[in-house]
Amino acid sequence: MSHTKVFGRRSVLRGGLAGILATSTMPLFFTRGAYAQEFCNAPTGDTVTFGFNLPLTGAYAEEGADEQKAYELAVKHLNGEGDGGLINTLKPTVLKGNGLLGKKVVFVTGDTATKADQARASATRMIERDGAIMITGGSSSSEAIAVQGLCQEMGVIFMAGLTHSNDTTGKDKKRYGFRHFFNAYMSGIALGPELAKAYGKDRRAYHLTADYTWGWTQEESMRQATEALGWQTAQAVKTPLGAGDFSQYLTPVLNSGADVLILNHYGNDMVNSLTQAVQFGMRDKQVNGKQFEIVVPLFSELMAKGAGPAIKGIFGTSNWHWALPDEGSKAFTKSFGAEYGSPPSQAAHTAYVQAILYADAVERAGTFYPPAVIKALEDFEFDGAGNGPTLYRGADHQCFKNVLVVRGNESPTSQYDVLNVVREVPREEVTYDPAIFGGDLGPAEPVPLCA
Amino acid sequence: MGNLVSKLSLSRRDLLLLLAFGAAVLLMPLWLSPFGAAYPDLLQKFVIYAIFAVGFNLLFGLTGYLSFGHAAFLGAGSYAAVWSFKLLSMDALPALIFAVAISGIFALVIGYLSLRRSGIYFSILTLAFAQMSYNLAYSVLTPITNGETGLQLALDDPRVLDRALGPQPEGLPVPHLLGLELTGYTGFFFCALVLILAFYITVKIFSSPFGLMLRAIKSNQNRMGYMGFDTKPYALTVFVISGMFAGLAGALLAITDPLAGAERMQWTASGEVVLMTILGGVGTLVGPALGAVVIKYFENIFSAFNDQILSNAFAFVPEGLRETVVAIVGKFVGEGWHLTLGLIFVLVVVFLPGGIMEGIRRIMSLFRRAQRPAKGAPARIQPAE
Amino acid sequence: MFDAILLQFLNGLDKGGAYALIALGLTLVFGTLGVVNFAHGALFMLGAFCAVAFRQILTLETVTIDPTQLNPWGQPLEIRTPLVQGWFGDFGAVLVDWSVPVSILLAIPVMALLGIAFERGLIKHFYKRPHAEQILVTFGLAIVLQEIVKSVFGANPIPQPMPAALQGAADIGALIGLTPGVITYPLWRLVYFLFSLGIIGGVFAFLRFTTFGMVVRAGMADRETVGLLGINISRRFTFMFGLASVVAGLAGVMYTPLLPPNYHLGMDFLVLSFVVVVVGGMGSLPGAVAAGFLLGILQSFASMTEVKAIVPGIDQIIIYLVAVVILLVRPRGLLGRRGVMEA
Amino acid sequence: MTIALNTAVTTAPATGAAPFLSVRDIHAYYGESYIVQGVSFSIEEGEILALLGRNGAGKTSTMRAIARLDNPSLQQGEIWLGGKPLHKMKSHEAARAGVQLVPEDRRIIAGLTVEENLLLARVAPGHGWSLERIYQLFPRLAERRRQEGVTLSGGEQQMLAIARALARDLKLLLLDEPYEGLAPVIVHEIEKTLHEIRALGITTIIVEQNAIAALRLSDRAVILDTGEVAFEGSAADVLENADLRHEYLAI
Repeated sequence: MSHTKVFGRRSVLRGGLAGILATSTMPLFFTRGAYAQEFCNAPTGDTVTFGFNLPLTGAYAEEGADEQKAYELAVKHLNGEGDGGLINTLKPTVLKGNGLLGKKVVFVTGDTATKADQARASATRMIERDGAIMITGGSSSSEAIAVQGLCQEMGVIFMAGLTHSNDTTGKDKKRYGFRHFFNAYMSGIALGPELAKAYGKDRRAYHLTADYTWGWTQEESMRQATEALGWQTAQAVKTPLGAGDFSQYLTPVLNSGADVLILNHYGNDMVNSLTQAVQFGMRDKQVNGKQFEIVVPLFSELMAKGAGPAIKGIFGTSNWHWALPDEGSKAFTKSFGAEYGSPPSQAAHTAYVQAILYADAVERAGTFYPPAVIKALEDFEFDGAGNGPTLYRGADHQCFKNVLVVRGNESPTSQYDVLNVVREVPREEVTYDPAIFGGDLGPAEPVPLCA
Repeated sequence: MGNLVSKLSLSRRDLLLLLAFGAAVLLMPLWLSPFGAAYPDLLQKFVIYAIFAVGFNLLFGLTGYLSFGHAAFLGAGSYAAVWSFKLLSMDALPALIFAVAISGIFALVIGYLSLRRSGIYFSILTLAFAQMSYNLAYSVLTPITNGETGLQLALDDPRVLDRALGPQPEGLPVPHLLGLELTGYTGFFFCALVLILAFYITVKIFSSPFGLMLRAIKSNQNRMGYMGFDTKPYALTVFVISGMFAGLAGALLAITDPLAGAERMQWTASGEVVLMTILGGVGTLVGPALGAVVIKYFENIFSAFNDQILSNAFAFVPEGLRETVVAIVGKFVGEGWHLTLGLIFVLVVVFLPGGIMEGIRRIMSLFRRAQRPAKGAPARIQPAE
Repeated sequence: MFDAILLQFLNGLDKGGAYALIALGLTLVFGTLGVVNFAHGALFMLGAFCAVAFRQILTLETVTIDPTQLNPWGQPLEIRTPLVQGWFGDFGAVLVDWSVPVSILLAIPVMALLGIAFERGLIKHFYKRPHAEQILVTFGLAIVLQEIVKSVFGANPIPQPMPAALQGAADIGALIGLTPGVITYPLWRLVYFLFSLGIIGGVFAFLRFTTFGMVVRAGMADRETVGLLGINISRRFTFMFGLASVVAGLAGVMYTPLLPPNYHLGMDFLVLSFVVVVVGGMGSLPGAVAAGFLLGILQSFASMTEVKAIVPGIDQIIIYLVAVVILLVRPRGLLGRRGVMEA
Repeated sequence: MTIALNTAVTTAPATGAAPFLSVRDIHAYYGESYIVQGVSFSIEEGEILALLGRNGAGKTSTMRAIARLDNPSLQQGEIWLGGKPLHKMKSHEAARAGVQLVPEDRRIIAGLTVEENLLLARVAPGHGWSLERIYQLFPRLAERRRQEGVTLSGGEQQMLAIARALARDLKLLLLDEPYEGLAPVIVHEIEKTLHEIRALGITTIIVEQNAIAALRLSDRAVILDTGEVAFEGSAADVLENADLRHEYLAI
């Protein structure tokens, strides 16, 4: 048994198990000491606990599992184990692989079940019980928004994992929440011109949209982008998250007069709706004298793998891809591949980078005090983490970096070689004015005291 | 003591039970500490779900009507409470009143329709209503429920009453009771007091003529006999009371964490309260609360075990064997805790249909018999009902 | 508009087929054993995982590491050779391609054994217990089964490809003389519909034309009298539980190409299938089948944009709405006999 | 006339050997309701016994207990049939031992034709009359063999129920209210059938509201009152004793 992962001294789990096994009254070693700390979960011992809030079950479970791998790798690298990964390529950085402010980084995990309510309960547990200093993870925007709200109330920094809704750093942005991942709006800007190039400017689009915050903003952004090209929108239909069988929503597409189907789905939903659409023969159809096309604005290699041959030739966008040639991407892919035997997904990448960026900000701030860490993250400009030079914009806590337009590989050479990067859209093109989405970050201080 | 008995108009036995229950609840932070369960979020969950289960038991335990849709009332209560926070005030009292009223009305409508049938048809009717509520909350009612994301507070909420009373502090406000912030342990103690009050009401209902009438409905159903009066108004009344308890629990969930999600209404959530009640002991006073604590404890503590913790726990096992032991045990904890729950559940239904309370009763009767063999006939043990 | 309606109708058929098959098994168990089986959805799920397991066995690979070559992320290249294909050559490849239908051969004995084991080991003890306790114990069983599957196969859905020959869509429109390409319908969905008809027909023929079937029909109608005639009905009911679980399992096997199975599949179908059974009339086999197709088609129509424009959200609640109306207006369901659990 | 019938077939000496059917102190419950409270009686082979009593006296429950149905549950007592312990059997085992109950509501099985109803009786081991013989006795059933059993008239259903019992290897026939709900003409017809069966010497217990009609068929009578045996004697005794009839049978 390798003891690479060590748990916090205050982890009461051991106490819990002992309590059950021995049913003896153990000393009351669970003391919070809440009154002594100046902010929530200020680390007092020789370790500091990260809380990884992951969808290990539910519609986005596959992403969650990959994120977990990435987080565990990040903790290793922060503690100076393994090959160091991005710590070697991140510029600038003060990380040295000796833990965080001299403390060893440990972690706890929780299952969000891809549900906002559970994500919040799980985050609360990690903050209150396990003393997590920072929460990160999630792969649904509703989870991210719910947990971000909680973290703001608790005064704990939230480093969002996979969340693509405009709302996360728009209408629902929070001072304590940060997002490295790109968003639907950027997808629209990046994807639009490529679609026009490939499919022309006279198209009628039919949207199927996952019925929650991410789906709505993605649909809105895609409509904006495609209508700006001159496309028409035939119909936009909302589908429940995790519907499984989408056939009843797909059949109306066939005779709607639309010649493009835009699937604003993610995870298993996208795998199901795309393969089912292909089963309906949509990609062999001719409508309005044009070849019928399917577009998946956001997709990842995990989904592409799941969808199998159905993904071939399909356009979409990604935050990152393991085959990118820059130093950071290469270093991360190499250490992830060495550890787990497969290349990392974009979810893994964003999770890993978020953990490293948080650690770096703590080191630069010289304290775990959240307002200071927030200040260190805001408007931080860095490079070497993949996607070229990147800015953590202070106005909305959104990262700005290159966005990838990808396309399903027609002739994959391995089961991981499923996407081709069509174009790396430069950061300048996808940068927008933070005012367009409204929202209010709220204050950093006074720091709320959790329990 | 006698004075108190008359004031609360409880029998001596019920009063002792109430006092013991109250003490046990209020002292949870102490006695749950060795079990690693004494942190506010979990303690709050314990008492809130205990209210839910105690209320559910009023219906199921007394009348035998198995509702598979009680989560709808919990969800309605949560939404109502959050809306009260958003529109009126962050004070807990209006939220509670609003939530109980809304869930009561909701229960009245669903109960009125569902109680036209009994047996499994009643179960399926309640299930269908709850699933409809859930699906609608998820989709077309998004303006009210905020769909998948869940209803949350926002900085620009109107909060008319609060704003009328003075300027608001920066940042998101926290639910409070007349100025006392209901987070952490304060939140727990507030919920605990509500639970004790709910328990008091339950004790009263159990021992009242109304309670007897409800039990008559149950035996009526079972024996296929008939009574000389219309039982429906009684069943409906207890259905509404039970729905209000659920709404109360939902409101408290929102008070301790101001977010309301549609999942709270899903049928699995309804199934959970059934599990709690059965596990603890249907028809007993304390059982459902106990069942709620046990299940929430498993969910929170068992589910967080992972291989590292296990291998620490089994450090005494020799190295070679340890990984096997950890692998096997690991199937039952952590992500596998549902497996444990399912197994326990099957075992309880098969061998101990009266739940934990019946187990306690059996153990106690064994114990008493061993202690007083001279008395001949087994002593009739009154469980802590 | 006609196209649209026809398409939605067609689309309701395969879904309806799945509902009908699940409800059929549920009704067989309820009608014969009088048990309300909340674990029936789990049997559907287990069937689906028979297909998964079969494919996993077929695609077992030997892994050799070639240190001279590197994969794209800089690790030594692994060379994988599928075992079955190695042994059987082309036939192995065909077998892998057709793994889903072929896995029926595995699913029949496995599901029958499982069903009989559950009945003898657990359900048998609950015949005389109240329905509430039957619901609870089978619900517990369902949780246990799905968690076992989760711990073996993981939480993620595992896509099962359909045979390459059946991957396309059938041009139903052209067949009935409409413009080609207007009404296309995935071949596998058509296969599923026909398959469900076949199974339903088989079960009905078995009940109709065999002595065993006659006894079972008699037992469903009046178990006490059948006992009075010297027949040990409970042994035959054990067989019926096995049959019901085979029916549910096969429904699950064939559904895998339409919906990648995950451990939670059973629970997703459970509530629905109970609604179907209730709408059809508890204990009525033709009712279960009719209601299965009816609800599948209704659900399909409720998703039409035109319908949703009139009643927003109807696609989300149609099934439950129908159930509520039926229960309130005609509690014995469409084809149920009077007095079966009626109250 | 009635008395003459009574002695006609009395055979079987009670010569110290164990009686053919012996019911010994049986107690049976419906749920928690205590219905049969210690009933004992016995019958010799070939004898016909009328089991009489008011509504709720426990007649049907006693018959059902002998046929070993689950309800009422037999909680105490023994039932011996020709040396076989019926009380240890389940209903299908009792049926294979030769017990046939013709229930008061006939219990013709819905969804099965007349012939299937009869065939059903020939599934388990222990066959009695062939179909041909049954159809000879009941030509009406032969005419309607393809018709669904429950669509028959009340009298025909009663015939079918009796025929079903005859299709089994029959040692003890339990007739529960054979005339109930039938028009007088039909009652007469069934009565004729029963007399024919009587001539075959099948041991029978008959429960009937129409006590006079039952007694005309029977050798002996047992009267139950609130779950206990109130009287036991010859059928003639009951027919002649108006006080007895008045007290226990309200006729």
